[in-house]
Amino acid sequence: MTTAAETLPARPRPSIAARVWAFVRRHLLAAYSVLALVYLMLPIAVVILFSFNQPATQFNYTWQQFTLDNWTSWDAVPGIRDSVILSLEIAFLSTIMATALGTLVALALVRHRFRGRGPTNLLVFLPMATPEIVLGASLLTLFLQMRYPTGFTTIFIAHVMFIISYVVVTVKARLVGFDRHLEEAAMDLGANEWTTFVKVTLPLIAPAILSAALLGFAISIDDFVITYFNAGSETTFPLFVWGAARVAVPPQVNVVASAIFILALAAMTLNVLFQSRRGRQAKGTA
Amino acid sequence: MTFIHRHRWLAPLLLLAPGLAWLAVFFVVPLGFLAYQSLQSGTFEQGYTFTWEFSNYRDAITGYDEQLVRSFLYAGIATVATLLISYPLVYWIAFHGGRWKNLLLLFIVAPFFVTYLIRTLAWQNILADQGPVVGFLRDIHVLSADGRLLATTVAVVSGITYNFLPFMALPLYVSLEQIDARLLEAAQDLYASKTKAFLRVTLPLSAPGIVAGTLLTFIPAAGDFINAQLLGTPNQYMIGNVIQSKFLELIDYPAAAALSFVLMGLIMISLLVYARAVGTEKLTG
Amino acid sequence: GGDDDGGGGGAGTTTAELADTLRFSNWQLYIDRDPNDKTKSPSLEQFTAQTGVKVNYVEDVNDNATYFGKIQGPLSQGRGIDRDIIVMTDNSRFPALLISREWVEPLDKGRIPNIANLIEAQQSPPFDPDRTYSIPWVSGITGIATNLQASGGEVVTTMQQLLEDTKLKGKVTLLTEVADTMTPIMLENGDDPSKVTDDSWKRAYDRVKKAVDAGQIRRFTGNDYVADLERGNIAAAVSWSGDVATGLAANKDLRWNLPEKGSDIWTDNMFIPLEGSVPTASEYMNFVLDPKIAAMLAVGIGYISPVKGVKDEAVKLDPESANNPLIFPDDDILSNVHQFDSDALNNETYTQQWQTLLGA
Amino acid sequence: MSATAAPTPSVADVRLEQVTKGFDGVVAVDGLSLEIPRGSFFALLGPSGCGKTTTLRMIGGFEEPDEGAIFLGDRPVTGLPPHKRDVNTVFQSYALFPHLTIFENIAFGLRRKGVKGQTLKGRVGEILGMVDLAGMGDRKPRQLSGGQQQRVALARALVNNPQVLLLDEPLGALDLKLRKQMQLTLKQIQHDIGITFLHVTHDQEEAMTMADVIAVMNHGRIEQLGPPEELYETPRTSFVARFLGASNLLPGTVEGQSGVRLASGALVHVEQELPAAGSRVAVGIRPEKVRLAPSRDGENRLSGTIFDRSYVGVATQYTVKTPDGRVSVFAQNTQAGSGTHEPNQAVELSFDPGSAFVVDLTEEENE
Amino acid sequence: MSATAAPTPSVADVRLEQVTKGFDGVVAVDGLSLEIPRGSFFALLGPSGCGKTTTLRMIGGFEEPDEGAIFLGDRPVTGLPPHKRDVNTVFQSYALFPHLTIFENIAFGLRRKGVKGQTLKGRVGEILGMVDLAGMGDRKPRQLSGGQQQRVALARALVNNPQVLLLDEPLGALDLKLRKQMQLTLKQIQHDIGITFLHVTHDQEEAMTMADVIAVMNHGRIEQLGPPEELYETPRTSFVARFLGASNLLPGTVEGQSGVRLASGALVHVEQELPAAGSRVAVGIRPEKVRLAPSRDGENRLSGTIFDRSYVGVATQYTVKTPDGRVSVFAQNTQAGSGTHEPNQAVELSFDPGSAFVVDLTEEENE
Ligand SMILES: Nc1ncnc2c1ncn2[C@@H]1O[C@H](COP(=O)(O)OP(=O)(O)OP(=O)(O)O)[C@@H](O)[C@H]1O
Ligand SMILES: Nc1ncnc2c1ncn2[C@@H]1O[C@H](COP(=O)(O)OP(=O)(O)OP(=O)(O)O)[C@@H](O)[C@H]1O
Ligand SMILES: [Mg+2]
Ligand SMILES: [Mg+2]
Repeated sequence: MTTAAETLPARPRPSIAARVWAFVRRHLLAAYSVLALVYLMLPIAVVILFSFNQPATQFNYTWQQFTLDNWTSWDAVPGIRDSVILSLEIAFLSTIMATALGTLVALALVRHRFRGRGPTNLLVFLPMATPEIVLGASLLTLFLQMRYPTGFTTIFIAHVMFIISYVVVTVKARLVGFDRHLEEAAMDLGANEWTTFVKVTLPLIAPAILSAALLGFAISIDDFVITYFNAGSETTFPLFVWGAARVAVPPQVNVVASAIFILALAAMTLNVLFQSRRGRQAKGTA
Repeated sequence: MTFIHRHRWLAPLLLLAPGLAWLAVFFVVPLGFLAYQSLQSGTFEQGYTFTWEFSNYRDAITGYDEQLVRSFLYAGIATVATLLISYPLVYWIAFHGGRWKNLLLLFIVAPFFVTYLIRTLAWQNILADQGPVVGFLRDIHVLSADGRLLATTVAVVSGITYNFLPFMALPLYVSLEQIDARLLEAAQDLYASKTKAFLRVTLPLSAPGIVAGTLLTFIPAAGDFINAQLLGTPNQYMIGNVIQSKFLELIDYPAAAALSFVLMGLIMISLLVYARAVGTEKLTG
Repeated sequence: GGDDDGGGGGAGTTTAELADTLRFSNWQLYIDRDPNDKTKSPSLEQFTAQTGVKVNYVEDVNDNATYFGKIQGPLSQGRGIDRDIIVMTDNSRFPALLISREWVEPLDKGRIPNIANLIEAQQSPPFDPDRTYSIPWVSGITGIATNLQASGGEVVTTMQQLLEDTKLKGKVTLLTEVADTMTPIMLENGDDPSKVTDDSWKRAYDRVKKAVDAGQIRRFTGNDYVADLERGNIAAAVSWSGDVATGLAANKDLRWNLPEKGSDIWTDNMFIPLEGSVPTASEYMNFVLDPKIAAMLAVGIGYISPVKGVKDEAVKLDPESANNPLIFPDDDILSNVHQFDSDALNNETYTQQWQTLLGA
Repeated sequence: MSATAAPTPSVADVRLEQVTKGFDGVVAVDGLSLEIPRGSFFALLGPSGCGKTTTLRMIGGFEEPDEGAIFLGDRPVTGLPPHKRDVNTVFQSYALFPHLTIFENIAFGLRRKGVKGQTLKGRVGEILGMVDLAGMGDRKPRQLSGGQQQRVALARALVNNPQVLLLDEPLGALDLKLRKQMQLTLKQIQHDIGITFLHVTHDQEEAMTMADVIAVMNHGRIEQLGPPEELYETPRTSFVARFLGASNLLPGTVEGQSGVRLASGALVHVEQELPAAGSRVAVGIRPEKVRLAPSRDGENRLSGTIFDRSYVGVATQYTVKTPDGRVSVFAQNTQAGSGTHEPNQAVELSFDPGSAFVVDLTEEENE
Repeated sequence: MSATAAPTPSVADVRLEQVTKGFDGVVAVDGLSLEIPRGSFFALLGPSGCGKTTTLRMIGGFEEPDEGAIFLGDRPVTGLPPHKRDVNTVFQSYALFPHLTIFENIAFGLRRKGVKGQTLKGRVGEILGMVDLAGMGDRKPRQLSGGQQQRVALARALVNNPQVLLLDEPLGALDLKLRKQMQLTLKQIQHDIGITFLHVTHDQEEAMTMADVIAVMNHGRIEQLGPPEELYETPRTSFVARFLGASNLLPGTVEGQSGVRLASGALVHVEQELPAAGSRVAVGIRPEKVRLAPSRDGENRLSGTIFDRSYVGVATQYTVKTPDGRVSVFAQNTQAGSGTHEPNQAVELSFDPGSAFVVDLTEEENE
């Protein structure tokens, strides 16, 4: 049988065919996926591209020539600066608030068996199952009935309200895979509930919380409908765009959009790296 | 803290209280007010008074059946489209993405980070009558010489499809990513070709993702009005457009409120039907 | 209304009562801009220089209905809207509403000597016969704009072409403002737009509806028709005169015509919403009624000024636009434009029908 | 019965009194009483699902008993949270903190007690040496092999030198070779530092080689408790007889003190004293105590034919068909070659009355 | 070398020729040649990471060899996708389809082959009975215990009665008792249906009790191949000697055919023929073949003192300190009581030259 090495038969025919076919098929899928990704990226590319355009008229549709002016003087359009600042303020505050509240709810849902988990889950799920326009409208009704003036506060309230659910879902998903023994081990080693939470639970679910926060931020800064109903005389960036779209969207709008996009992407990338590192760590003891 | 330890049943309450309170006050209560308002009668000029005006609902349905049907039709088509577009892509990422997985995933969520309106405006620009896309389609005679995409149903539906694609793709990815590759090997070991293995194992196991994705896509799509507004014409207007204008322009609160509830109601009904089909636990997950 | 926003109010004569900021909501592209720095407005800066009152100028009026919808909430509760001046069009039902609801403060005429500069046509509009609550901002004429490329070289001059010429199918937009669209149609129908009857309304309405159902009409728009027209997505649009002066000037393929059978003229008016600072607002209104300033505005935004003697000032600023008939219309234009019936604007049934036509 | 069975040692380090714990319906631990002598290596042995972990978790403070009391030393600890109990646990899954280095993992408990600086370094370094992981302090858990992680878990618990160390199948996740090796290490360490070990396992061999005292659990109760030898040589129930090593159990009836009459009619003598005549019993004999040879006088004998032979290297295992059922015989391979007897060969089996034991079946059947 | 060692059977069911497989740098399988006789129970035994699973996966078609060829029967299958190969695998993780009932899990393969209706029901029911899970058909996998799931995995593979059944540590996840029991079941089933089993394990006892032929793998190569007895009694390398059961290896130098001179100077005789005089070797002797008693004539003898004694029920294990290192002795407990000798007692060890073996260290040291 040691001699078998010399008499090795040539690779049988069908296998080659099979291999080729498999190859083709795998790459068909790949090709399709690339196309799909292009489709996803196309509008974004357009937006970014035209942020460098120097339109002849007030209309930024046809490519004229490359310029950086729009970036250097991104706030050269009346109102845009305030709207961006407002959007950021709202996004930050509501994200922090919603993440805090949502994380606690998620913890309760995953960690504790208590009566009324069903209803709780439902209450968390419903806002996501309600069209934005209804959320916005009903909130507006509330504020009208309460004779509460719409403005910054009402936008904040609204955003927290619809971000919470997303936070809960995101954090919950990650918590499910969390090894309870780690916390027990901590308590076993003399840490009380609080120390355990700070030293063990928090560091381990931090990535989950972080990505939940990122998601929340994205949703908040992107929201038009609900804000449209409850903004009063305030103007967030999406509202500004809406207004601008009535006449002509200046390239500066593309600039801001591109900037938000790039920053968000950067944040996500960092988070992803962070995640995968944590992921590997978690597996270490799993 | 030892206190907590002794009264464990308290812990969940303390954790839940703030979040649920917020949802109760700013989600449930407003719906109550909306319901209240939907039963008022009167005009903007004379003001509105609560009179159990159930006819508002009848009027809402009879008066805007067109837009209602459209909303659910468009949302339905768009949902199916997102599924068809994103499934192969996500599948590829989950199973062939290797160490690029997370990066590729970023591409899928990327649209999230460009303001919804601007995304849509970008499409407005891409699909413009004088734009390259229409030009190309005219050249290959998919469109007639004076045919157009903008301000058509196609534009609106594809707008919705694009805007909600990530909502479908992400849950899909999660469920696909969790599938143990060894199950597929087992299937092939049991004489299932790659295709069969996909149909019999991968697909059923990704069902939860499909369910979640469908919900996250269909519901907001049914209530959307931006796409119809920016990419369509009055003939594409959806129920969202009506609610929006009744609320903010005509200030016809009762009608708007009634419409909102009709929309909600129809969505809930379709959810229940759907739940029947796929099992409830998958919905509230 | 209350004066409790620190803006002060009622009659007064000293600048002491002026608020330090004037909060001004206006339509987009509706103020003169420094060509070098679009964030600056010469006229506003001059106002600040003269009175020491800074101006917080917000372009958040997109169309009458939406803006009214936005502000009516607080106003209906007797609360202010953080604005001292808002601008609304007289061919909508809202100016009348604002006044009848007492949602606007009476002007401090004592601070507005320049009111004398108003042209006759503007001295007593039906909704505010003796200008107790309002001062006109500018006026505009509704016409038909054509993009020759998209229309195949044909210039559109009649509503008949617009509504029935199949060559333009799907490449036509009308304006959401009922008056702007209906006036020229009624005129073509031989009806009097200033005295709308159910029959004349029906005749006009049916024509529009027919066009809509036939897919002739692409959209009903506010200013946003400009973009579509400029890009050639649409061939012809019911259009406001000033937009030509501003947006369309650059594009050589664009033409603007007054419909052959005539069209409507409208005026945007400044109001002081509840709790607005009456003295400050009045000061500003007086300021813009000064021919010099009025000329700056007229030339800057390309609309018709309600102030006497503007043309002479305009010549000094910019001779070319001084000869622009859209900004300084000659008599045969003026004789061919009419005001839409204000009662018709408040007619519930008409409004309902119109809204359903708009698709919402 | 388990209560009375427990030996009453000088000092008890852990004491359970009539502890009962159920999970929604399922009774996990059922009126269990137990005393664990100070400094002993105590093994809790039982099949999966018998309640071992639950018992451990109650001692650790992660579960509260539904009934009964738990004492550490003389101090009742019921209701005390885990971090207030002077016991430490080595979890089956190790539960190492993935975000902390090995050093910080081990230092965790000490830091909670406020140990700092050099003292801390010293203590941790020392223990790292003991489980020979010196120099690994800076790694993260995921960078260690299973066996190493296991030793870290051990060190993390030991460094606090607790009154009692609880180990829940600490070797369960290791492969055979590593397990054997860790068994020695553990035994060694316990011997050196002399604190009480409560070791949960379902591997009887592990329990026998390591423990001073073994408690065999079944269905949340303790079936028998005692030193390994006692349990092995004289199991009191058929469960213990079967669970602790292999046993041949030959059913029969007691005939006075003379012996037990088997089903086949054969009479076997047993030195151990017998229950009342007529009561149903099983005579137990360990495979290694059965000889495949004619009986010398005084020995019991059975005859049968060899049904199966299996070679396991160290020994050859025969299964012999007899009128009283199959009897398995363990014959050490003192010579090369797979044993002396062939399948289907007729053989005589003999065993010494002294090495046989008796299990009373009556009470078991009543259960 | 493994090749020559392989018995040349009538028909080979699986044949590997010079198969090599690497994963980005790591060589998992290294020029491995192998023949698995039809109908045999073949065990692939080796430490973790030695390439067992990889070998199996190549036969199953889940990996393609970098070099070499694989034959099922006489048919080369290299490049053939798994579903075209008439082999079935029982995965270590079971890999049961969570969304399908037990019945559907088992029916999966048959349905692919187009079996339907009553035939299907019949086949599945039959196999369910065989692994006694009758009546469990409607459950979902997660509703079964580990052992039951394991049997389902087995049934799912067997029901297709493939030419060869591949088992990758099928019992790895089960606890000891269950494992022993499943070993019998497996052996029984293989005996009944008589198809070829290729069983991967790292548990040497498992391999010995179950397999007809064992191949011991190390570092992707086969160290030795043969029937259990041959491997156990005459291991050719110290790795095999150690991995397959316990061994005492006493280093020394060959002195002609007369015997081996140990480090201590003692001369031991070995029946097995020796390598050239002067070559470094180790004399191997299994613990159970060492007697704690003065040597009879012709026997080798060593003397030392008892260092440790450990009672494991079936036997007592002694560790004896000798000039040539520690020697462990396995003494069956033929009587009640934990053996005869006390720690620190001076003893004489003796063993028969026939039961000793020799491992040539020179070539190993060259590696
Ligand atoms: N948290 C729990 N909820 C419900 N039932 C539980 C819980 N923990 C344990 N049980 C049940 O209690 C019984 C005893 O469980 P326990 O874990 O103590 O057994 P064990 O002896 O540790 O088993 P193993 O050897 O498999 O670890 C089992 O029937 C188990 O199903
Ligand atoms: N997919 C893979 N990618 C990279 N390396 C691999 C892969 N599969 C196996 N290896 C490497 O190949 C070697 C053999 O792996 P294999 O799984 O065959 O060992 P094994 O004998 O099955 O071990 P175990 O008994 O632990 O299952 C190991 O070093 C392993 O790290
Ligand atoms: Mg346990
Ligand atoms: Mg393996």
